[in-house]
Order: sequence, then structure tokens, then C-alpha cells
Amino acid sequence: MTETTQSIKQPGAATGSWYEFATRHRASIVAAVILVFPLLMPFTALAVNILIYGLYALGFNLVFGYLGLLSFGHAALFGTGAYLCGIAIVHLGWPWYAAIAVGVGGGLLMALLIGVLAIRTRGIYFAMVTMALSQCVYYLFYQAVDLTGGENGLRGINVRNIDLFGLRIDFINPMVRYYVIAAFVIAAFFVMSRILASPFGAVIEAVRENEMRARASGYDVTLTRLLTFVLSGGFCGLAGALQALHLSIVPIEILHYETSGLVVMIALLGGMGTFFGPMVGAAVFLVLENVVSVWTVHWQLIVGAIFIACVLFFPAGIWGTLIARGRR
Amino acid sequence: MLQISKLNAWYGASHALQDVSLEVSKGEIVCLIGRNGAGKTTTLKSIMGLMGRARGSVTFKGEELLRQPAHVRFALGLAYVPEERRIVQGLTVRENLRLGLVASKEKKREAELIDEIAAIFPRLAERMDQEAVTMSGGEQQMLAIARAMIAKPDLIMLDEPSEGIMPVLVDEMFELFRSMKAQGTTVLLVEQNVELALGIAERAYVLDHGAVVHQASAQALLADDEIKERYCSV
Amino acid sequence: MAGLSFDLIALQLFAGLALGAIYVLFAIGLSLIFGMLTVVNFAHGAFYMVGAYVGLYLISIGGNFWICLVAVPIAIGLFGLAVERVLIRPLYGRGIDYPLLLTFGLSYVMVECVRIAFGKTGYPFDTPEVLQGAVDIGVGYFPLYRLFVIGATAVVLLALWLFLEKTSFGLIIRAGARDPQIVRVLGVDVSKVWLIVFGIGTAIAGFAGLLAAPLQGVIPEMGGTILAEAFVVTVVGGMGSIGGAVLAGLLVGVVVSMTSLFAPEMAKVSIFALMAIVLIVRPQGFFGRAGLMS
Amino acid sequence: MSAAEGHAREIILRTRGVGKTFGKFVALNNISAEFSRGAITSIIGPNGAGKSTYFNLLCGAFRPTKGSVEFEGKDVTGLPQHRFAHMGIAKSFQITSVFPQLTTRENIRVGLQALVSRYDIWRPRARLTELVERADDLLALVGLWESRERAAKTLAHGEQRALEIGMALASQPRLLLLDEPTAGMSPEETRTMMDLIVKLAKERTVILVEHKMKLVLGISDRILVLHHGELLAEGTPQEVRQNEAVKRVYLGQREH
Amino acid sequence: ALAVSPFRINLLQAEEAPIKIGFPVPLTGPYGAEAQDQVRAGQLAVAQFNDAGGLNGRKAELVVRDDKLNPGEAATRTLELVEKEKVNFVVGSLSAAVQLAINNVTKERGVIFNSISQSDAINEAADFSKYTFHEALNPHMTSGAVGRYAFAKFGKKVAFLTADYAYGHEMVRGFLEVGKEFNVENLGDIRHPLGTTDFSTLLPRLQALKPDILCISNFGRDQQIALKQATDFGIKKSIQIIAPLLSHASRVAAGPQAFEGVVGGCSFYWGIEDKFASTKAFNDAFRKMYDGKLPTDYGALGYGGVRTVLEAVKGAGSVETDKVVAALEALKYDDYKGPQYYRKCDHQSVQSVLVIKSKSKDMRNESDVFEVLSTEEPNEKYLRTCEALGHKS
Ligand SMILES: Nc1ncnc2c1ncn2[C@@H]1O[C@H](COP(=O)(O)OP(=O)(O)OP(=O)(O)O)[C@@H](O)[C@H]1O
Ligand SMILES: Nc1ncnc2c1ncn2[C@@H]1O[C@H](COP(=O)(O)OP(=O)(O)OP(=O)(O)O)[C@@H](O)[C@H]1O
Ligand SMILES: [Mg+2]
Ligand SMILES: [Mg+2]
Repeated sequence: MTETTQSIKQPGAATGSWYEFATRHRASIVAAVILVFPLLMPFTALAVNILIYGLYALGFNLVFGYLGLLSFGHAALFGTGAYLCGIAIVHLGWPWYAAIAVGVGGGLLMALLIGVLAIRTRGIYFAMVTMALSQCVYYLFYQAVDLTGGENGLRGINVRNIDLFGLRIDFINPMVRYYVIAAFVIAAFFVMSRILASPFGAVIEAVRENEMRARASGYDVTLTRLLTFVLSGGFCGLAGALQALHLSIVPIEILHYETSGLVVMIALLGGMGTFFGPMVGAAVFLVLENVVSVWTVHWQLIVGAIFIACVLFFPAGIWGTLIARGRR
Repeated sequence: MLQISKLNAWYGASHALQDVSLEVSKGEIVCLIGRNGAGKTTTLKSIMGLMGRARGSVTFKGEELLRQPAHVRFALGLAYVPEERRIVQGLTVRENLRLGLVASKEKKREAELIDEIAAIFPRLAERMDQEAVTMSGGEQQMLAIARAMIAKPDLIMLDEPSEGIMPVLVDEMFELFRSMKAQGTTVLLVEQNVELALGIAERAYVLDHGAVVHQASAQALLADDEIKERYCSV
Repeated sequence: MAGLSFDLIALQLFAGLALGAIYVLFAIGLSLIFGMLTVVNFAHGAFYMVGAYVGLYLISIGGNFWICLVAVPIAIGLFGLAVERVLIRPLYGRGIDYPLLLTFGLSYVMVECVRIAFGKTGYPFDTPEVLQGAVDIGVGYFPLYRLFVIGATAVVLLALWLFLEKTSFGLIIRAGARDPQIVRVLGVDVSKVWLIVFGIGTAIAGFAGLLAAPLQGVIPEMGGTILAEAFVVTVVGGMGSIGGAVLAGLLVGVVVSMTSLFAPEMAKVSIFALMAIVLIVRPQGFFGRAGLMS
Repeated sequence: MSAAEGHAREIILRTRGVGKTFGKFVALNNISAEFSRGAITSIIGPNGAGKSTYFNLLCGAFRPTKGSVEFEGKDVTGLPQHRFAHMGIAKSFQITSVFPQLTTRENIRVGLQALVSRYDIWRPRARLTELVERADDLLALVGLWESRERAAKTLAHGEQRALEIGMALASQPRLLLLDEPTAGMSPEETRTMMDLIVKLAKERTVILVEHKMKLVLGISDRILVLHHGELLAEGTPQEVRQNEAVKRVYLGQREH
Repeated sequence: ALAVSPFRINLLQAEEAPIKIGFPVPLTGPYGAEAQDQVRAGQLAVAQFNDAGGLNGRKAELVVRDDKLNPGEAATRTLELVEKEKVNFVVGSLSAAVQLAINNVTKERGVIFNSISQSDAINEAADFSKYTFHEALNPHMTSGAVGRYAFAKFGKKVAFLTADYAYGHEMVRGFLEVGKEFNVENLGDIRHPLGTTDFSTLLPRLQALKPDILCISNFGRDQQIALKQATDFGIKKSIQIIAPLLSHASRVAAGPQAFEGVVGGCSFYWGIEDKFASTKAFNDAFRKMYDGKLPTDYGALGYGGVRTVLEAVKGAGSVETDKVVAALEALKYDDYKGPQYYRKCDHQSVQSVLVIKSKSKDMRNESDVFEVLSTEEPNEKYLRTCEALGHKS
């Protein structure tokens, strides 16, 4: 939350702390970490999930952390991306890259639809309208059984091989799958980093800080909000599409409001409005859930307790707290 | 009545007040003046118990306040009108006034007291059921003062009450402070309109950079050319 | 549509009101806590569930339903006080996000603790003997217990309304939500008010859980479903507005029952569609005041 | 006012019979006025007279319920507010309104950026270095250069008021609306601000709402007096000061 | 045996990694109790296999994972089991969506999966995999057996209360198909969303239809609440309620009152031990391992699912996928409920269906909650035909 206040630094005003370094090279650092990441994780599929949820949370954070709107309907963006990608492959037989593009497009479009309807509301009401609309989306996909498989989920998004410049890559191989997906995630991080550092990034923050003043300064607040929401939809759509490719199924649960809630938790846990927070949050949350749930069936007790502890003792989220330390 | 000695206060790491000492006797009007950022508001906030970190001593009617929360200080007879008015959103003018009474002993005489205050501020009387934040800046300022006065505190602290108030009303308001004093209410006033303030005050303290740099009777200050040059008259 | 008669529609409406009653009861607690503390209490469902389990436990050690009606709200209310004091209080002033996260975690903990204590499978909860069976309400037979639920809800609402209107509590609550500092300056110990409000809110949640138990039995997950629906109710009514919660709760109940008549599989989504429409047309809900929480 | 004389009588802004009602309450009624380029016009009037409301109509924050607003010959009534800023109308808020978490400098920089780039999501904003330079110039102008790295919310009240004006200036307005710019400023700062306003008026049109009469009477070319939402009087400072009605409802008997 | 040096043990282990069976089931969530039973019984099957010497001394091991009843989680877990744990087989699942998700992963990677929850889709050609077997009943078989029993007995006018998802629809389809033989009259099918907690708005309408039989085609908590509230509304006074699938855990959770008089089907009930020696043996072994507890329907499936796979391993003398598939296809087994075998075209286990009724008195023990009304013997004619499922015959 506080990272943003200093996101524009005078050249030469840098203090040389690791934080400065990290901010300047954030995209490259993500790339480096992502490269060795699967080796540190209990299993590769989890590492892939972390990437995907991290990306999902990254997109969400644009709206939540930077624009200051709490959306409880991001599952609709994530899920639409996943379903459209899946449908493109299963029912249309399109190649994987086209399917990903369809997923991103679906995320953008769905964000536009929801955004146009919801963007006039504020605060908790925005959260609730987005949730309501995303429930309607859930219902829509649930009922379109022929396309989506309904409650049984969409199956058969099976991509065995990926042909790249004449090279045939085995997508079933977990490591290969990880790196292919990681490539997309890194690209998305790069784009996000550009957006945040762009003039528009400053507008987003200004609108969050004081809508009335932003308007008086000459910014179209509604359009800025909508545009940000739509951009967020693109990231979430991509995350959804990758999720569909990764699991080769799309469960209807992807559209459930719990999936919306999850991303809020991840963003808060990592540190809202921080660049790496969402990824850190996703990693901590999923690893925790994974490790603890293998260890005990009462994992919810432990996870819940850790949530409580995080809120009480790391109020800025894990990454947010680290940043605050690093800045000093 | 109010005695402050070696008061220090901080915003995070920045040391906003340094060893501020001052006192206000019963029935006095005392004025705090100083440039922007001098620490006037901070002083009032410390007295009211709104500063996170404050050290030193603040005694009111002989009781040490520094460890007490704000609501206890109110109960002892302190009232505070903050500089940004702090009119509560979503409440009407009447409700804002009622809010001034909920914790007071006079609560049972609510209707009566509201009428009383409305007589003092006729503009508020007209607007009783309007949503308070939609009132004009000056009207809001009146409401804030009325809300603090309604419970008849022993000492009232006003942070720039004349800000945004039209000249006729400023005159009336200062007249009001004078009559409050006559009725036994003590006033601690922060004011940029120094000439006027000194006109009704007994004594004044000059703050700069978080410390008291000067203190004297109002007449003496009014006579002081340097003070006049610096703090008076626009 | 075969079999659509006036009686059926009337009965259906009645069923909707009874259903709405539980929503109302659940939602006013939620709305109260939100309106006052700006805490989106994700653990409200868990309090509701614990209420049902406490009732279950009391009956198993020899109590009866009527004792539970008094004891459960007290027990859950006290529990709520403890939670506020220890967990929620440090979070005031940090926006709505942190309490939300904390109560989310808390609901996990509470549900899991109940699973450990009572097991994962649910239990039946018998309708108290005198309230069993159905009575003729003119348009058809209606379960007596559901009528009782409507009545109990009305009593709680009346008590709450008197409490808020006849004391200055309501005013303090509304002001405290927007600017606690100024309320403190005006002499009100806001923390104490918050504590009490949280206690009342959770007590009502526990009471609602107890009332719901004979309708559906008890399981550890019972708070989850109703939570989402109750959020709809609070939001449609206007966050923080008791009257709004009542109106919206009954409305939601009726909307559900009417969709059940014509397109039952849409019953659930109709709730959300209703909310979307209401908020798009009137962004602050029926009785919500614009500006709060924005 | 040599600049004003140069453009003598060129009208930059005109309102024709504008009115604004809130529910049944008429806050502003049938105000027709003209403002000439390069002049300082002050609007005075009792609290609640409708001055801020009038300002809000001029800067597009409110839409008039009646009448029209014309800026540089174009009818701008009902345009969205952000368009007003693009056209060169800026306003400072009576009740401080800044970006609290952002640094003082970023506050100004964002204001400046609105004219240069609003929807560019790709090129780094760090490249817009001249914005930072201009922001620093403005900060120096309003006396906040030393606080440039502080979050705006940590500024003292008077400093925030100064920032408020800096932000209005950041829009590089041809028409600057200042709603009680010196409220809450110490006399010393007020004097500085007054000098600044006079300086600013050399290049742009300024409309001012103020209650500090010495200031208003000293620097205004013309004064409008509002009362109960109506135009009560209009004229040079001298004329207004002599006006009995104005004395009665607003100035009081004290010598100003 | 204790005298074996640690060194040798290590060697042995290095040579013979255990046969790993991945076991994803929803340990947390509303079906945690059922899942726990599945695990218990699965462990029993493994223990029996190991006690009998394993595969030439090579032991088996169950790798249990919590799928949280979420297909996405299940797919991830299955990937973990296959890619990291390198399991030889997967057995598990408790819901249709989850089993289809697991199936999709195992199918693509050529891993044997024995599904132990109900679904019709898994039999169909689109989802069929030659590596997938279905030990559980499917809705068609269950509702068929219950329908044949009930329509003959309680009347011809039928109304439906159905959970609006594939499983519910499949059961209704099954009922209607059987209904054709009995010329039943369909008065209406009211569909409720999954996870409905209040049926009060639906029940008056059903009552107004005045059917002889009300088929409640849902499961778990939905079923418990629907039955409880139907009782409250006095529906049972004039209408016979049938449910395709009555689960042991649901009955225990909802109590006898709600289930009173309801007729339904199930794949296993411990009480048939009088009839089948295999059941008796299974019950006894289970009792012995878990202090006198009796296995439930879902437990039995966990047992059957693991046991058949291990039996096939033994038969094939290897864990090689193709050999085990062949062995499973050839398997004729009677492990816990009488004779069974996997049909060739869709790998559905052909087995008996029990028609049961909830009982509230004369209970012999706490697990004695049902009375078996009739048993429909295993017969392929009760299954949908291979052609109907889209398989090339
Ligand atoms: N919330 C805050 N965080 C950090 N510093 C603050 C905060 N509020 C005030 N300050 C600083 O503390 C010092 C004293 O501020 P204070 O508000 O007491 O001044 P003041 O005398 O009331 O000024 P003014 O006349 O402008 O109201 C100033 O330097 C100000 O910048
Ligand atoms: N949204 C609103 N709803 C109702 N009344 C309003 C609203 N906004 C303003 N008013 C009323 O309109 C009148 C004019 O308000 P305005 O803010 O323009 O006054 P002003 O001249 O700026 O006064 P001041 O000098 O005190 O700032 C006031 O009486 C105010 O209460
Ligand atoms: Mg101040
Ligand atoms: Mg004004």
C-alpha cells in the first residue's frame, strides 16, 4: 500500500538499499526467481499453480491495490479466460496459442461487461455488484452444459505437444509445462511493470487517492476505472487460460465466489498494492495449504490461524512488511 | 485550570512538539499563535488525547490527563473543535448536534439545549434536517463550534474557528467567545486572525517549530511591532 | 403451468417470508457489525454455526430448546465479545480489508474446531415437540415451527429497534462508523460501543443458527452458504441499515420463493441477479447512505 | 493591471442565468455574469450564499439546473468535469482535497501530467522528466519545495492549503478558480500567497472567493457579491465597500 | 524377523520400491466422513495384500491426498501423485466432477484409475479411457433398480425433486427409462440448485401435484435437508418418497426421523453379510482393524477399488500398465458383495444393487440403519448398452 507513494523517484535520489535495487529490476528478478522456483517446491504442478494464481492475483491487485476497488467478482474474469481457452481447444479444435489469445480476449471482454455495469458503485457496494454479476456468469456457464460440461466441468483440454518454430515440445512433461507457462507469466509481469510505471499508472493511483481531485485535475475517473478493470481482466483471463492448459480441465468451481475470495486473500496476504505481493501471497498460501493438508486433515485450522497471525502481526502483508523493513 | 509542562509529541519519528509548557487559568481566554506548521494543532490534539505518542504532563483541574483517553477528558469538561471541522458524514445537522450531547450529563435536556444553540446560530436552525456535509464551508464551521459548545464544557479549545467565516459572523463569533467567557467557560484559542484574537484574549503564546518562543499579555503583543509585522493584519 | 392456484401462490409467499425471516436475522447482525465497525464479518456464518452446535450440546446435556433460546445468544454474544476484544480491536482504522482477512481466517478456525469437537458429519436437530407439525393458515398447511421462526424474528427486531431508537446508541453507531475520533472527542468511549455492537451482532447470529438448526440439521459448513446470501441481503438493503436489512431479507425470501415457483433451478442465481439490478440502479442499496465506505 | 487593459473587455467566461437547486432548496438563482480575461474578480458573500456552488458550476463539478456557462465563446454547460480541466479551467478546493498518500511532488506531477498523458499505459513515466522539473518549480512557487518528498497527508493544514493551490496551478489554467485559498494560512503566508495571486493574474484570469476583506479589496479588479443565491451587488472594490446592503449582510460595521 | 540387519532392509527397499496407489479423496469438507471411510477400507485392502506377501514380496502402499471435493484441486493432486509420487495406480474420488477431472489427467498419461464414485459420464465414449475402471455403481443402475422396485409397488404417478446437475439429471433419466416399462405418469420435475438449504418454497408445489411417488434425486446434505423438510411439511403422510441413492453417512447425520420410510438404493450394506461370505469376511477384517467399526457403503467402494487393482497386479504378476489392464478386464471377483466383473466396453463393474429402506427401530447396533428390501442381481441388461454409450461394439 505504501510502495506506491515512492514509486516515482528522482534519478539520483536512490538510497541504494536492496529495495531500490529490487524495484528497479523487478521484472528481471521475477524472471530469475521463476527460473529456479520449481526446484524449491514440493512438486511441479504446485509450482505451476502458484505461477498461475500469482498471475491471477497480480491482475486482481491492479484493481484492488492500485486502483483501490475491492472486487469480489474476479473469478468471472479468471473463469471466463479458462473456459474460453478450453472451449476453443475442445470444441473448435484451435491450436493452443490461439486458445490462449481467446482466453485473454475473454477476460478483457468479461471485464468490460462487468465493469460497465459495476463501475459506478463504490466501496463495499462495488465488491457486492461484482460478486453478484460473477455469480450470474457462474450460472450462465453452469447451464451451458453442451459447451462447458456444467457441473461436471469441461474436460479434454489436452495439449500433448507444443510446436514452436518447428520444434516439438512435450507439454506433458511437467518441467517443460512449467517453463512454457512461466514464459507467459514473465511476459505478463513485464507488461504489468510497464503499466505501473507508465503515466497511466500514476493516474490509477491518483484516482484511488482522491477521485474528486483527480476529476478536477482533468482525469476521466470513470474511464480510468473501467480501463483499469479491463486491463486487470486481461491478466486474469491469461491466468485462467494457462490454468485450463495446465490442468487440462476447467471445473465450474473456477467461477465460484470462493475463487474470487481466494484472490483477495492472496493479495492481502502478500501485500496489496505491492508489485511482488501477489506472487508471494500465492506462494505462501498454496504451499502452506499443500504442506499442511498433507500433514493433517485439520489443515484449515492451521491455515486459519496463520491468517489471523498474519493480519495481526504483518498488517501490510508479507511482502509489504518486508518492503517496509527494506526501505528503512 | 489547565497546566501543561514539558509536553513533547511525535508523528512517527518526527518530533512535532518540544517541551511545550503553558497554562490557562479559569475564566481566561488564551490564544495560541504561530505560523503554519508551528505545532498549534498538535498542542491541542495532545491536550485532547489524540496524539499517538506524547510525553510530559497535562493537568486539568488538578488531574493528570496524559494517560487518559479522549472520552474521559471530555467527561472532565474539555471540548475541542478540530480544524477540519469534522462534521460527521451521513448525519443531519440535528444529529450532529445531538452527538455533542450523547455523553453529557445534560442529555435529558436535549431538545432544550438544541433550541438554545439554534438561537445562537440561526443559520443552523434553518438547516436542522439537512445532511450536514452538504452545508457551505462556513455553515459547517458553525456547526462544529455549536456541537462542542452544546454540552457546556468548562474549557473549550478552538482550532481556527474563524477560518472560512464571513466577516460579520467572525465579529459575532468573537463576541460569542467573550460572552462564553463571561459565563465562566474558559477558552483556548488557536487563531490566524491574530488581531481579532488578541482583541478578546488575556494572554497569548507564540509557537514556532514546535516550541513556545514567546509569551505575553495580549496588549503587550499587540503593541509589539515585530509580532505585529509577523503575525498580524492582512 | 399445471397446478398453479391462488392458494399455492399464497402459500409460496408465506414460505418466502419464513425463509426471509432467517435471512433477516442473520443479516441484521452482519449489517450492524458492518455499519458500525466497518468490519465485514466473514466469520458471521461461523458464529451462526457455533450457535447451532451450542444448542445441540446444551440439549445433549439435558437442556431443552427454550433454555437454548436464552442461553445460546448469551453464550455466542460473550464469545463475540472476546473475539472483538482480542482479535478485532487491534485492527480498527486499518480499512475494511484486514478485518475481512482476519474474520476469514477465524471462520476457518472455528469451523475446524467444531469439526474436531463434534466430528465432520452433521447431526439431526429435532424440532421441539410443541412446535412440530403443520397448521392450517387458511391457504394450506404450513409447518408450525416456521411460524415460530417468523414470530421470534419479529421479537428480536422489535427489541433491537427499541434499543437503537430509544437510546442514543443508534446515533453513536452511525457516527462512530464514519469518524470514530470525533465521537471520542465528544466523550463517547467508542471502543466500548464497538465491543457491545459486536457482541450483539454475534449473539443474533448465534440465535439465528439455533433457529435454523431444526430446519436443516447442523453441520460444520452450515454457515457458509447463508453467509453469501446474507451479504446480498445487507447490501440490497443498504449496508448498516437495520430497516434495509429487514426489507431486503423479506424481499429476497419472496423473490426466491417466487422464482422457485416458475423456474426453481434459478432460485439461487435470482438472489444475485436481484442484487446486481438493485445496485446498478441504486448503488447504495435501498436505505444505504451514499458515501459510506467509499 | 496592464495585462487586463491590454485585452480590455475581452470576455473569457460568461454565465447566463445559471441556477442550481438541491432538492427544493435553491442554492443559486439566475446568475448572469461576465468575467474579462486577465482580471482578478472576487466573489464575496455570506456563508452559504452559494459561492462554492457557483464555482462548482464554473469548473464542471455540478451541472447547472438552469442556464448556461460559456468559456472562451464555447458553450460548456454539462460537459464532464475532466473536460473543463483540459480546456484550461482549474479550481482549488475550499476544503482541502489532495492525494493524501502521494508525495507532495507527486501530487503536483500528477496534476501536470493530465495535460500531457492520460491513457498511455506503455512508455515509462520517468521519461517525462520535464514534468518533475515543472513540479519542482511549482513547489518552490507555493513554498513547499522542502516538503517535496513528504506524503501530502503529513503536511500541516496551512501547508496543505498551499499544495491545494499548487495543484490548481498544475493544470496550467487560463482560468483559475480559487476557493478561499488563504483559509487557514498564517498572515505571513497569506501575504506571500496574495503576492503570488497577483503575479499569477498577469498571465491568466483569476476568480477568487475569499472572506479576508483586506486581501480581497486590495487585489481585486472587480467584485461580485452573492447573497441567498442571488447576485446582490457588483462593482469595483470601492463601490462594493460603500454598498449599504453589502455592509449589512456581509461586512459588518468594522472598518475593512 | 527382527534380526534382519538394517543394511539389508535398505537394499531391499532400494530394489523394490513399494507399489504405490494414489488415493485422492475429499478428506475435508462435507464428505469428510465418507472419505475417511474410503481411506480406512483402502488401507485394509493394502494391508491384506501385504500380509499375503505382496507381489512376490513387494509391498503396496496407499498415498492418500485430500482433493477437497474440488476438481481443480483433484487434478493438481493427481498430477502430484503421477509426476512426483510416481504412483502406479490411482484409486479414489467421491464426486462425479472430481472423478472426471482425475480421469482426464490419468487418461492422458496412461495411468490406471479405478473410480469409486457414481457417474454416468465416465462410462460414455467421450470420457472413456482404456486405463479407467469404474468400481462404483452409476446413476443409471441405481435408479433403475430402485425404480423397478418402487413403481411396481407404490403407484404410477411420479413427481421429481432433482438437484440441478449432471448426477441429478442422470438419475432422473434412469428413472424415466425404467418408468416406460411401468407406464408411469411424470407429473413434473422440479429442479433445485445444488446446495439448497431450504426446500420450503418447493415442497408446497410438489404436494399440490399429488403424486404417488416423489423421487428425490440429490445427494448428501441436499438430500438430508430435503427429506427433513419434506417430513416437516407432512409430505410423507400421503406420498412415498424414494431416492436413488441413500448413503449411510447421510442417514446417520440426518437422523432416523427424516429418513423414516424412505426407499432407495445403494451398492453396499454391511447387513448382507448373512448372504455373502465375502461380505462377512470383509466386515470381520474391517471390524478387527478398526475396533469393531462396520464399513459403510463408501468404505466398501474404497476397499473394492484398491483390492481389485491389487488382485489384478497379482494376477498379472507385474505392475506394468497394459498387463494390469488386461488382468482387470479378465477379473471375475467376489470381494465384498457377491460376484462382480468389469464389462469390457466401458470398464463398468457389473454388480448387484441393493434396494433399502431406512429403519428406526429394532436396530442391532449403531450401524444398523437400513433394511434390505430386495437385491437386484448383477446383469448387463440393467446397464446402458455399449452402443448407447457410444462405444464401437
Ligand atoms: N499526520 C502527520 N504526520 C506527520 N507530520 C505531521 C502530521 N500532522 C502534522 N504534522 C507536522 O507536524 C508539524 C506541526 O503541525 P500542526 O498541524 O500542529 O501545525 P499548526 O501549527 O496547526 O499549523 P497550521 O496553522 O497550518 O494548521 C508540522 O510540521 C506538520 O507538517
Ligand atoms: N448537496 C447539497 N444539498 C443541499 N444543500 C446544499 C448542497 N450543497 C450546498 N448546499 C447548500 O447550498 C448553500 C450554498 O452553499 P455554498 O457551499 O455554495 O456556500 P458558500 O457561499 O460557498 O459559503 P461559505 O462561504 O460558507 O463557503 C448552502 O446553504 C448549502 O447548505
Ligand atoms: Mg493547525
Ligand atoms: Mg464555500
